[in-house]
Amino acid sequence: MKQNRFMLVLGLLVVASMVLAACQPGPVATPEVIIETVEREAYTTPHPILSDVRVRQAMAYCTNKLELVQSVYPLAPEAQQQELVLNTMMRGGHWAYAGDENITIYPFDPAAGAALLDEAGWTLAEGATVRSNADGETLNIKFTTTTAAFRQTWAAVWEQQMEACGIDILRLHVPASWWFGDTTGLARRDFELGAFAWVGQVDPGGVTLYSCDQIPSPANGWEGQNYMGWCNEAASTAVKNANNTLILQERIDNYKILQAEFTKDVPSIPLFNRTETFAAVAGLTGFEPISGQEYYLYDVGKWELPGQDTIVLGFTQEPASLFGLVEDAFVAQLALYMVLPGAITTKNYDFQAVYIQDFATIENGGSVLNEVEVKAGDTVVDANGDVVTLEAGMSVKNFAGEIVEFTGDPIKMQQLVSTFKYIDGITWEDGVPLSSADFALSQKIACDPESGATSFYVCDRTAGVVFLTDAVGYTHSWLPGYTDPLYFTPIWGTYPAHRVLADGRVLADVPAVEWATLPEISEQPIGWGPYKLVEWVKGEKLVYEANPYWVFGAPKTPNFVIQIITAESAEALLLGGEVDVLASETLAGLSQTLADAEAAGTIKTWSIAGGTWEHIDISLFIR
Amino acid sequence: MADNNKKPLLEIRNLKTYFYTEDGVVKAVDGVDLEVYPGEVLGLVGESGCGKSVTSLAIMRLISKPGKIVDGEIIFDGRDLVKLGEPELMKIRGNRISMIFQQPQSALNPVFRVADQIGEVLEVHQSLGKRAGDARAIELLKLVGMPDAESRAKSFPHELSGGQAQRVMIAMGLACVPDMLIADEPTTALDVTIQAQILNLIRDMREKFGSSVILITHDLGVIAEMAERVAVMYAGEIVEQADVIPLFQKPIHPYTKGLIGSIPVLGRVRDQLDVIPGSVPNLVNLPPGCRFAPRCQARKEYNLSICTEKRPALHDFEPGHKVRCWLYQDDEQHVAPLKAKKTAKEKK
Amino acid sequence: MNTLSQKPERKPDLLVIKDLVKYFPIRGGLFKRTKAMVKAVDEVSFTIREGETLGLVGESGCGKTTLGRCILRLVEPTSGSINFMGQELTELRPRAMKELRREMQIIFQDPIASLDPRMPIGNSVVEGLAIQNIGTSKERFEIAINMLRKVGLEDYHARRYPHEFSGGQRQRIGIARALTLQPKFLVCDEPVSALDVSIQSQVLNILKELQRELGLTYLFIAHNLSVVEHISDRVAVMYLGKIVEVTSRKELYLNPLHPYTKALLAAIPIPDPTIKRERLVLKGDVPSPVNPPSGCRFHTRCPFVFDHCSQETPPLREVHPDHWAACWLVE
Amino acid sequence: MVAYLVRRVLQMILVVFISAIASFALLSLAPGGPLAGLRQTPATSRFYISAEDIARIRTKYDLDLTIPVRFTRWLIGVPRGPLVINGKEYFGDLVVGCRQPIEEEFLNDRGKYETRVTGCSEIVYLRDLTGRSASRGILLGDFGVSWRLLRDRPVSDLIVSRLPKTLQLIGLETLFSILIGVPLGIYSAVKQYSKFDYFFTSLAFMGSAMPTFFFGILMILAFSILPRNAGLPYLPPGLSESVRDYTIPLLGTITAGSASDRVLHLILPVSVLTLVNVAFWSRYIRSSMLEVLRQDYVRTARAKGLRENVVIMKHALRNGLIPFVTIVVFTLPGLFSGAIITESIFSWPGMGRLYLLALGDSDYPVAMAVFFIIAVLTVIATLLRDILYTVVDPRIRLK
Amino acid sequence: MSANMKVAELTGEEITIQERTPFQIVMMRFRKHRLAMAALVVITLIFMLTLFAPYLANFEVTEISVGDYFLPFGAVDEDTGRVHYLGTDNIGRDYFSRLIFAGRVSLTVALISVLISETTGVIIGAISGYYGGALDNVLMRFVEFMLTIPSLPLLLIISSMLLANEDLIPIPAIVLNTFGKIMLLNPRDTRSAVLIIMVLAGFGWLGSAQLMRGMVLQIKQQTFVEAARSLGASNTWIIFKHMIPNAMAPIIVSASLGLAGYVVAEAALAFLGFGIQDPVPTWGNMLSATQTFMMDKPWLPLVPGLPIFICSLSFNYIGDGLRDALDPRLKM
Repeated sequence: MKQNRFMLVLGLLVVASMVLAACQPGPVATPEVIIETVEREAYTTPHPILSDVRVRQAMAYCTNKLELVQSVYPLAPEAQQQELVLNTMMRGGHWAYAGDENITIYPFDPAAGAALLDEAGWTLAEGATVRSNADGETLNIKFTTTTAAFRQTWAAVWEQQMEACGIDILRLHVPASWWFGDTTGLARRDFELGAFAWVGQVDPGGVTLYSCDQIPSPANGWEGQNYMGWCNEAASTAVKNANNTLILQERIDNYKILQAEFTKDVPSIPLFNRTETFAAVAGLTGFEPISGQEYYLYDVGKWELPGQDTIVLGFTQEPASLFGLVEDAFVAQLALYMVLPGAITTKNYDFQAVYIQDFATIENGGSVLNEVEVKAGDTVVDANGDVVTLEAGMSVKNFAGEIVEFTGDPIKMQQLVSTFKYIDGITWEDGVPLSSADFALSQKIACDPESGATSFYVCDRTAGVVFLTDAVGYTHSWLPGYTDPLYFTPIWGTYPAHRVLADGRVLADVPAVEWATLPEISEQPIGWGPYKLVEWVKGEKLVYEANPYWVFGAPKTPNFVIQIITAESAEALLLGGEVDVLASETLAGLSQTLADAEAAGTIKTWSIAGGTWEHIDISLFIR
Repeated sequence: MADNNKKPLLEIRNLKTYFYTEDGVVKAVDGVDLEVYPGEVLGLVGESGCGKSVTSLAIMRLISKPGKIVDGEIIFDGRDLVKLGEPELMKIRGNRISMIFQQPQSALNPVFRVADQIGEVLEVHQSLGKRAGDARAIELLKLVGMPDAESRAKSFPHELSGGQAQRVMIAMGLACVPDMLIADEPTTALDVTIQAQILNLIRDMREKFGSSVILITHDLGVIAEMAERVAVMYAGEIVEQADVIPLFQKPIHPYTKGLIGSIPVLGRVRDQLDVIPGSVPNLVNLPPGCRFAPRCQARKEYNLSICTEKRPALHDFEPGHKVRCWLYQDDEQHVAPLKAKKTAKEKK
Repeated sequence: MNTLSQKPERKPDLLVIKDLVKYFPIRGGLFKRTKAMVKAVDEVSFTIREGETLGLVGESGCGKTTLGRCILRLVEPTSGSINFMGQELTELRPRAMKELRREMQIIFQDPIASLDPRMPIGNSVVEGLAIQNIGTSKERFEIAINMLRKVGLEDYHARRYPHEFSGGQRQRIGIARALTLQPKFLVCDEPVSALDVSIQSQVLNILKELQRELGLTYLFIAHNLSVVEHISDRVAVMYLGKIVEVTSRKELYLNPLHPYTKALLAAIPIPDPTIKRERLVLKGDVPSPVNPPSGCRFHTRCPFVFDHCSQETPPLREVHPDHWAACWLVE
Repeated sequence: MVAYLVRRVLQMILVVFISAIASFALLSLAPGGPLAGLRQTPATSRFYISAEDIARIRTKYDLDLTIPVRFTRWLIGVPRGPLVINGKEYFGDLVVGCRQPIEEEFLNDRGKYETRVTGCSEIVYLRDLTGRSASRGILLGDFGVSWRLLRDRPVSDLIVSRLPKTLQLIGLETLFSILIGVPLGIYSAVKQYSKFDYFFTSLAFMGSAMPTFFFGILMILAFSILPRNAGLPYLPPGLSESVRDYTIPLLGTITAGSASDRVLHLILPVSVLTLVNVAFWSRYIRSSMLEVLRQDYVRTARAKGLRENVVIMKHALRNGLIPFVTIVVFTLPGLFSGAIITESIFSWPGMGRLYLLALGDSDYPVAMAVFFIIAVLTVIATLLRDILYTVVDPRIRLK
Repeated sequence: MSANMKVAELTGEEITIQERTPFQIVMMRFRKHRLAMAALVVITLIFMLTLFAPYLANFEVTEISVGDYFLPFGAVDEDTGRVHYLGTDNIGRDYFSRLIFAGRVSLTVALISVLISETTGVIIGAISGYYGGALDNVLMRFVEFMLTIPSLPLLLIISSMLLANEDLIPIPAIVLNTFGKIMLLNPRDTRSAVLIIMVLAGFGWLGSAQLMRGMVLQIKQQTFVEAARSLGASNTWIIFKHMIPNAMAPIIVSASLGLAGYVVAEAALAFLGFGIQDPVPTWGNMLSATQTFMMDKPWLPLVPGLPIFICSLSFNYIGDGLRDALDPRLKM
């Protein structure tokens, strides 16, 4: 009896508290006990240790990057190890690399580091292993990174390198879900030293990483990726300019300024490029991973394995959806690439047209910079790169390329217009030829706020799109004042506008809000690439078959399977013959097992320098 | 009462059953000689740990690890049970010798119905089918005075009272009309009024079936009422054996005397009870000589040293009255103080 | 031989029990409501006089143990009054009860279970003193040693653990423990029924001797009528939660009034093969105390039952001086 | 009995409810979610995540609502909008969340700066929920949509895709470990302290002491990679079936997806799990049999003249299995939850891996669904156990 | 007969059972369990190794010999002449030194977790079982509820939460310092170990609480408890003087089995990436860090795997031996 009454009361209490809580306007609730309100702005108070550039430079000197590379890629040839080391945010051979003479290079030089630390007041007392300053504070700094084995490895080595210089590193390995969380870790700048990797892009970009207005803070709603809090006016301007012009030399010059400032200030220590390791069974031909080309499937139509009519590619992560607008995970892009390949490739960091007739460059006339007159109330992109409704007092870039203040009088601005024409003969896997309507549908969905798309950056900067009737393609007009460094590459994808769904509707008529959950989009997309997706057994595999209508003829291997595996079993499955190809998203690096197997002739491996680069960000302000 | 000319049904000679424990060898039964004649009730009396239950289990050959029959023979109906193999034993157990235990409720398997458990015996020994077994089980239950036998046959042991469960055990024991029934403390766990019922039942059944009964108990009252012949056990051996009336009227072993003197008897109020000082010896480290010697008052009285040196043998004090005591037995250097008296008396 | 029970003057009452009731609820149903009651002790009244031994006899499940526990408030009685030395026990607060516990103690049936196996027996014996905060630890230990000697154990035994003792010795330790607090009144709950016959007499003798020496009062609970007869001055017979007869032991043996008492007396095997008695063997089992029979609770097994028995409960009446019985047959 | 069952079911509902609260609260506190990592994609000229984008995603996944509101929407699918009675709206302006919180900095008592939400620039009112998609509630079997693993599509799809494989693996493992463990347990109980007993007790201990992950990898090496390299018959190192035909020496060509293919793939993971769990079952049966063999009724059975194996297999085993039967039902939640580590090692597409992925990827609707179902199954198993007790043990009646 | 027998005369020869304290008996029985004795010897050895780690290790835990990756057993450091008894790991750290220091952490984690969880379990179980009623109901329903939750997934969630957010549970510096001293770690590095202890113990106490409650319910039936009450003992007195000492036997057994469980649990958490993180070496994270080398350098995962296995096995054997030695059914 007692027990039941108690249980009843307990239950009622729980319900009551939930009802009460539900009625409470949660987020508006007053904060809890506050000892002291802010007297100095957080994020603007310099870090007592790290705001001193000498300390940062010393750390750079004390870092033996080659050793770090060796610790994680012990099997790579020395030349490649050397090549992986980064001095700035760009690898040596990049077109935007400023050149050794234009940046400050910090070779491994503990003596130089020690000298700088001494100078900064951090001296090594007799017999001590950790430096301290005049106030008796010791030089210990928190270093945060993920729990990934890869980072645990080099972090351990780096910790020891710092120790040798008398810097005490408190290493914290935290779960990625926290470190990369939306309101935790990096996003809230909750670190002193923090390591992670930026995924390299074909274009250096960098505005959100290095400009002053991209420092996340409560004030700006945590926008931006400048987690260091690095604000160097010259660098900030340079990186914006570099991304606001189509003239290559101008870009190179601006990036030079950025890199010079970056290496001088050391807000972040670039360490090394990651390698991308691929392994495949020995007999596989046509598979040729190349630097710069993210999509190693670019030539999948040419892959061939003697004696087998199926090629199996192992993925450790399963695509979450094949609807590219909501899912941007690399595996999903790869799985989709099989049926809807990119129009271009970027082998060796260069652009090659595949499914388009030509790049829409200004030089070949594919793109033009039109002169347009804008007036107050027009939507343009201002000098900062933001979409604005023009009002007096705003600064914009005029047609001549000068930044001027808009006075209210109409002004002439540049408008970029590009035309993309696809090659003839592209046919959907059901035999219907690709048409401009397919691009129109793609553009419509991508810009529909209901579609679930993550970013509307392009849509917001689009003035208008005209779909061609004489050819398959479209003409895209950007907002006045907007320049896209990659303007010459296609913008919109394709969706089979003609496709009839299981419920009898035509795809073009389906409202955008339904797309994310539409099986014909998220799970069974049709395409015009080398393969068509036949079946997706969830949790196990994606089964592809050769697309007979592929514009380049039939692919060499009739069947293709993407097998979902676990990282723990990946190598065993390759050696056990269950999968044929493992790619960089699965292999952290070349292992002895793989090297041995390669020596034994059963498999073949590739290790190429990837675009993803490891670095240590230094928080310049205390939190 | 025992007719010595009759051939005994069961004859135990020098039975030794030891338990090999981590504390040492427990000599639970150490040289027991006993015979049971057809149709008689033999009472086996003694305090806990004296080896009476082990003796009964040894007869059934149910001594399990770490116990072992190390010596002696148990001749039942001309065959030595100690030497028999398991298949032959199985034909004897439950069929020719059956046993009932002290805790009737825990001796019945809790998950089988009463009738099935009785029927099982018949199934094994008389190849009775399930239905015939059930019918016979009900019959047997009626025979042992189980109220409402038909429905009780279908119940589970936990649904029975202690007395009813013991009736079931008896029915099970008698199912194959055994030559011998061993009742190991059959009433100890029961209330007095129920005990009276069960004792009556055993007596009735013995008359009906003519089986011999070995009644094991520590209660001298039960022995006096039930047994025809009595064997008194102490520390693994039999110290005195006689017909029931001589044993109670004229006990001769100091232990038996003490035992009888120490129990309060209804209607005979005494201010103090007799006491046997000390307690039962540890069966691992038995005293040399007579096992009762350390507690024996008579030993002190007569100042006998042999008692602590040499083990006395079980010998006839009178025909049919055996005792194991130096008071009544001579040895080369020792003259039994009481034996002389007796013979002297007799001569008169 | 017996001098105690024949003293003419009636001693003052030490313990007066009136209408003592103890029901144990049985819960069941959706809300675990009390569905039935186990009527373990049902309106029991009796008195124990100073220095005497009252024997309480009955079969298992008749409530005699519960009654003993109720008196010590080891079990909270449901209702009724327990008057001990003029104090109403049922109304005492815990602190006062703790004080009073020095005056009344209990000896248990199972000597093994009643001693903490992880405690040297010396500690077990002084535990009462320690709990009651009497004396220094040294004094306590001395008292304990004295007690152990009194029950026939040696000083050095105090360091040993219960498993090193035989059953009789353990029971003596139990007695020593109960006596360290120097109580006036002792509930002996079947103190000898778990013991071997030869040991039983040792313990019974000790109990008697201690009573004589310390002037103790006993409530001696047992199922063995001969033991009860031996030790008691007066005997109460219990059946299914009710007392059916109370009288002096002599009277009880010579002139039992209640049919149940008669049956009990008859059922006891006499260790004398020459005596052949007329047996009064009761039929059937003791009914369940959950739903005791109506009227006289014994009527289901009574050989002399008549209609009235099942209709009305016979009261416990003083049939002869100092001889109480609850039966419709005795008028 | 009926009253008992009703009471138990009421208790179960309460337990399930509390466990729902617990799992929801726990996972709401856990870091990560659909937004995690978004800011880790470096902004490019064509892809940029703005605060507005974040807010939109928060709205899409109900993250802008207060936790109690999210909880009730997850549990029973309400509130879906203001209360409408006779066409009139009630509680329309009840605050249920915040789309754009205002954050401020405070110095806390540990001398650290802390960001706290101090206000809201865009409050979500109850009426704003109208038209927003919501699940029917987990209590009605709608587990909502996945955040990451199967973005925007039903969690139930994911579970349905993994469940059969886990049932296969765990079902077989349970079956085998019981089939092997029980006789072993009986035998070692009967032959207590024999060489056999020592041997199997040791083996059982080793089985339970061996970490699965370690054991699994050893097995792959020993039965798959090494024999395959040596040209001997081998077992597939992982996956639940091959995608194409393969040849194993002596066995010949195995057709992908055929029954023999599936069986071959099952052998290694099932063996690993079986070896570990045989230990558990045999130990369990051994101790329960030892307990039973001590009982008086076993002696009675022997005294009846029954053959020793009848005594063991009928009288002892029937009682020895009572605790066993009741613990067997607790494999029920296991059938659903799978084996996290073994599934990882053998690339087995089962529930355990799904759960691990869901946690690793912060796909909390999936994690919560799995968690919730396991809790419900455990509660059901508890009830089943109690009912089974009455079936196998006549002494027990439910009250 | 001699009715005036004096009770005091009855003594002398009476103590026939050998004088042994319960502890001696347990030890005597335990010694008979040969495997348990062997396990005890092995465990003692391992404990000694870890206890004297600072003297035995010829390298520091974090000391990296650059380039000396995957050195074989017994390799000699060229510069200093020190021997890598078990070679080096993938970044050139001495494997033997790491192993024994890791053992120190792993065993401390297991021991402390057991200590905390058993103490909590004993107290809660004793209170619950002794007082019964509504309190018991609430506590046991809670325990049962917690046990319905699959523990590994929950461990994963909680450890991921705790490891990430330092402020979620602030740990007093004194705790960190003490544990740091035990494990020979920098106090601040100790945090992850302390958190894992909390997580493990947070779930571990449930079983021992149930066990303890069962024991208490059983002991409550024993008359010596009633005897104590009749002497006027308070509840606290009874719980601490009678209940807990008498219930210790199975608790000790469960603790030793628990040790085995915690050693493996710590490793499993590490394997799944939610355990104690790298600057702190544990067998679990050494194993998880090197399990990728299983195929080509099997000794790397084997070396930390083996002590996990051996410890788990030994604790199991010791538990088994203790169970036999403490079995109340065997006569005391």
